[in-house]
Amino acid sequence: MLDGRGSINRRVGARLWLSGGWLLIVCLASAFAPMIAPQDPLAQDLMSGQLPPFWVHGTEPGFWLGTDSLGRDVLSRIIWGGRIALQVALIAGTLTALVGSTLGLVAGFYRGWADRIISRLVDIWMAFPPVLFSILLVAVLGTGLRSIIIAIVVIDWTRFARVIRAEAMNQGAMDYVAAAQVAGFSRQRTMLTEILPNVLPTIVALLSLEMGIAIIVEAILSFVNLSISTDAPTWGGMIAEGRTTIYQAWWVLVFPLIALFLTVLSFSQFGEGLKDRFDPVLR
Amino acid sequence: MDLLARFLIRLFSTAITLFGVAVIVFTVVRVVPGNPIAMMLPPGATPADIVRLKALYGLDKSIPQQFVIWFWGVLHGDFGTSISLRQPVLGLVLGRLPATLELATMALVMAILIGGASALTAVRFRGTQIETGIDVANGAALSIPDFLWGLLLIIFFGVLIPLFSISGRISPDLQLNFETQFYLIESIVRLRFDVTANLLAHMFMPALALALPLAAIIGQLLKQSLKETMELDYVTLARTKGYSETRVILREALRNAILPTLTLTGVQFTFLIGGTVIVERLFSYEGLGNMAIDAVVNRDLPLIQGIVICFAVIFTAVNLVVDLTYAALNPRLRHA
Amino acid sequence: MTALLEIENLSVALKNGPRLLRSVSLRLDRGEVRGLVGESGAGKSMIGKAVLGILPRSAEVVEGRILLEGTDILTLPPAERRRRIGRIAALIPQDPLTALNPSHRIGPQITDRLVDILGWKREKAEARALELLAEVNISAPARVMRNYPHELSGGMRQRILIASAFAAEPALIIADEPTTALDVTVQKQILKIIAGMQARHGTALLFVTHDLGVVSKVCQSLSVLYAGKVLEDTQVADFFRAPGHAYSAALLAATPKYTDPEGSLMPVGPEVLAAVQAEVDAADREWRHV
Amino acid sequence: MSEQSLFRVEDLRLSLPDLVGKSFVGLAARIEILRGISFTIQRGKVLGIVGGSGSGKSTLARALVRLLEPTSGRIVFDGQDISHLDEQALRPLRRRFQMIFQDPMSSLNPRRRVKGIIAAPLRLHGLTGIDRRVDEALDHVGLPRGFRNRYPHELSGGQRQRVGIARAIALRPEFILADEIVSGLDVSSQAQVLRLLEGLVAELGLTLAFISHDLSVIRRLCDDVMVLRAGQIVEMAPSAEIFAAPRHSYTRGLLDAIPLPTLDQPGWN
Repeated sequence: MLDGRGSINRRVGARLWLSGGWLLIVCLASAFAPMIAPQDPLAQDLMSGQLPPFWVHGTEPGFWLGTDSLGRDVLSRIIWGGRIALQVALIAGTLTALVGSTLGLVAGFYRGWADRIISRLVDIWMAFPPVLFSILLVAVLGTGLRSIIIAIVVIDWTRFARVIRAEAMNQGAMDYVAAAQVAGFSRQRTMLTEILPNVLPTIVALLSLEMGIAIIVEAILSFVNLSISTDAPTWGGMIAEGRTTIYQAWWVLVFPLIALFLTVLSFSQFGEGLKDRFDPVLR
Repeated sequence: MDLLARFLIRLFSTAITLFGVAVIVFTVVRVVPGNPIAMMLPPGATPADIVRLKALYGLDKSIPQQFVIWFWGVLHGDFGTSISLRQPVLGLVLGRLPATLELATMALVMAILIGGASALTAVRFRGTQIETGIDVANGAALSIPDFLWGLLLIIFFGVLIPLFSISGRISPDLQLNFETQFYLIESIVRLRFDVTANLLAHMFMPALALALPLAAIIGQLLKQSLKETMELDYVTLARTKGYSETRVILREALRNAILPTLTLTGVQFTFLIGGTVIVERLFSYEGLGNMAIDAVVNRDLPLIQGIVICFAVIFTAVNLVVDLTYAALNPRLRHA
Repeated sequence: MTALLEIENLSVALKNGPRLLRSVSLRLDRGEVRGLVGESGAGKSMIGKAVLGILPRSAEVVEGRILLEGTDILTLPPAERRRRIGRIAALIPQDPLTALNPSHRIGPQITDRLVDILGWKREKAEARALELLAEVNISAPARVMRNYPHELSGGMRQRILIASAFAAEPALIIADEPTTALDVTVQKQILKIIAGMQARHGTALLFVTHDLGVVSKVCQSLSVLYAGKVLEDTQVADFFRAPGHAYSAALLAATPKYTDPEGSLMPVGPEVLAAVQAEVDAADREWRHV
Repeated sequence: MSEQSLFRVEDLRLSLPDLVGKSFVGLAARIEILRGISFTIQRGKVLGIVGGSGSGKSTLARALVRLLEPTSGRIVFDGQDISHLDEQALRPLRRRFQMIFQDPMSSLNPRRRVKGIIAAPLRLHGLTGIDRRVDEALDHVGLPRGFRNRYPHELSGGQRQRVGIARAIALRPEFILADEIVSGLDVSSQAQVLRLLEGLVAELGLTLAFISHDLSVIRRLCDDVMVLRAGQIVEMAPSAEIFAAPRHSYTRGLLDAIPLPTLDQPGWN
């Protein structure tokens, strides 16, 4: 453990800065989408369909990353699609973390019947294929941002509940919890002021991971045509379209895929990086 | 005795879980706003036709009543009739299941091979650049889900270097009248290795997409667990006896390090099977998952229920097997 | 006559870090029992690890020689070094609960070195193992050979580890705090068994411990360590009459002794610690200079 | 009478679920850890509780400060039966009996600074002048006041154990239970912590129960010694008496097995 400490820190640093940098770019681009996007993401022009990106022969100025079959600007659609992706990531991720962590904390710390009920629910949830479950839920709830968010929270709370329950159980067995009891703290207070700070780094890392997952779920739902609405620019929708024209216009698939790839990777690496960087116990 | 007791208790618990799944899926699909009957009606159908069809599919009764009728049927092996395909659900599910099982098993094998090899290599060369490299690769593989891997593979091996087919389970021009739905196994048994190769070429990318995240998890867990085991006194003791490092890893550490990895691999394998739903869609692979999405799109309630229950049975069976394997491999439990 | 083990000027350091062993020299003759004493961080276990070639990966030998039966093992190629150490030396580890592989039966864990490294026939090795188990007072050794570690008590397991260490008739055994994890009554039995085996087999013993009480019972000579530096190298009989270093004396006075409640459990004075630390710093300056 | 004895324990029994045998059968078998223990602790005295592994000494410790609830029998603290009080009812009493734990790494919350660890119980019990009390506690255990802002992982083992002691004495309790508090320490820190505790008992007029697996460390500190085996009291007597002439053969065996740092100990050749 003692050797290579410096190189690990350097690696953690690079990871944190690179992923954080990309996420910042995505955030800014989404926030200022109306100003940045060179074209109207919904404007169709069948005359300039499947234009290649700027460095390929046969392109038209203003369409940096080319156009799709309907002549819509790929770059503009990626920028606007980022807005939806980020909304889903932030709202769904946070809600999932809140619901799942609370249940996990209660189950792991209080044990007893609360644990039995929550664990049984987790068991049942784990027996559902998550992707199918989310598709089913959105089909039931109807398409739209709200449905997607609800579907993600309903499906993914178990990720937090399982991990946080185990963590809370580990922490609950530590003597500092007994020390709090000897001092006279109530169970609830002990959970909030002693256990919670110790599981918080895990929650933060999971939250960041969950944001990436939420974006993927949204993309999957768009891919099977169940996301927001058919013409709204979403990365998943673009990918679904690009998949069908992959041999004629690869850029329709590749560019949104790169955006999705980098964002998902960044979210997961950012969370791990944060945890390694700001956990006083690990440092 | 202990193993048997353990098995029975787990079986009971599994039954409760499956019942819970049945209740939830039944309730959720009943709330589907789209009217499945409307889709089936020919133009100009009368209200009487609607009533007749509703009665045929039992949709005129209350939800609890419907549940009892359906559940009673399920207990007798009758999962109802698909609304969109007009065939018994059980037959449809069993017809598609082998394709998904072959895919998932192939993916599991790939994941174990890749993950196991990377863990052993990383531990053998721990503290060197090789370990760092494997860590970085695992970290990346882990944070990219199967859906994205599928797309990346399509671009690399389907378009840039077109080595493999990007859609379907088998080339349509290959004529072979299969007796079973287990094409891969059957082609091997019948010594039609050209067919086997064709099947594998179709399976390679979806299986790899599913395998990579699991491989990364196995790689990381096994490495961690091996490294911890390698610090234990019995491993140190074996070193002082004169065994080589590789021998110490394989003989002393591996078996004990596998146990903690095994449990988590079981859970992760169920995630992998869940991932077949979208990966099959991506590669137009004719398995259960692909059919499931069609069923949702068509609001085919009996079929959705049947498929979800089928997945749930597979998941709980996987967990049960893992649990029993763990008990069987753990000397503490075996000889308690 | 050449010593069985001769360590000359051995320094072990963390990679790019401070030294853990500071130019340690010590000598062990055949049949001698030497205690290595010090508090945590004194480097007493590190010496044994260096001899057995099991230093942690974060540490490396930066200077010195380890002569085992006259050969510097540090200059041997790895495979040959492993075999040589495996033939001449053995380890009795600290924690009997983690020192036996939970997924192997006891029998193979005693005979493996004999069969795999020394090339004995399996039957001969098993007969030898049975003999040794009887020698460490295990009744029904044949049954114990078929047991898994978790089926046995801590004291039992430690006796098995002792038997296993003596199996190949090594010339040198390194006992790394072999009784620290045990209850005091079990400790006494184990110490007596180790002492008895040592006497009968004529094995040299390097006994690593933090407990001067234990040293007084099993060792003939001892080295006192502080921060990886040997402060004193003496005979047990002389040491307990009059320790030769202020720090050793303070350590002895801090050791509990219920027969002398007023004169034992004396905290080590800050001036003693400052003096010994100054000694270590001076050695470091000199070492860097060279 | 109740003036004199701070703790009175009568036929204390306690069983816990058997975690080893359990694991998958829903109803766990219970094993009786404490099997009928009766004793009193006099105000201002130091009682040593000694036993090997599995003797139940730690369970007894946790029952005394009501981290565990007795299965039967009574624990009377200063005339009040606390055997089955709930947390609410115990809270005002908690301030009066405190505990120091064996493993300071586990008993100090890794994410709190030293001052937070010591101050939290003070705030809970509504004490004023928290800062001053924290400093005083640090002074008492011989830690520099500058340590207030450190995290536990920035301290050495001996220093961590002092923080544990500071936390316990800051509340100015009447009774402190020390559970194996020197067993993880080096000989020199062990001697220091024991001397420190000895001084605190005298200075603050504490009543102390000192749990240890090692008879040799408690000779100086304790007025009385209780020897436990398998959840029962083997022998309880004044310290000097038990070390000079143990009545029970088990105690005798324990004493004889301690390797003294001398050359001429009988029974060791």
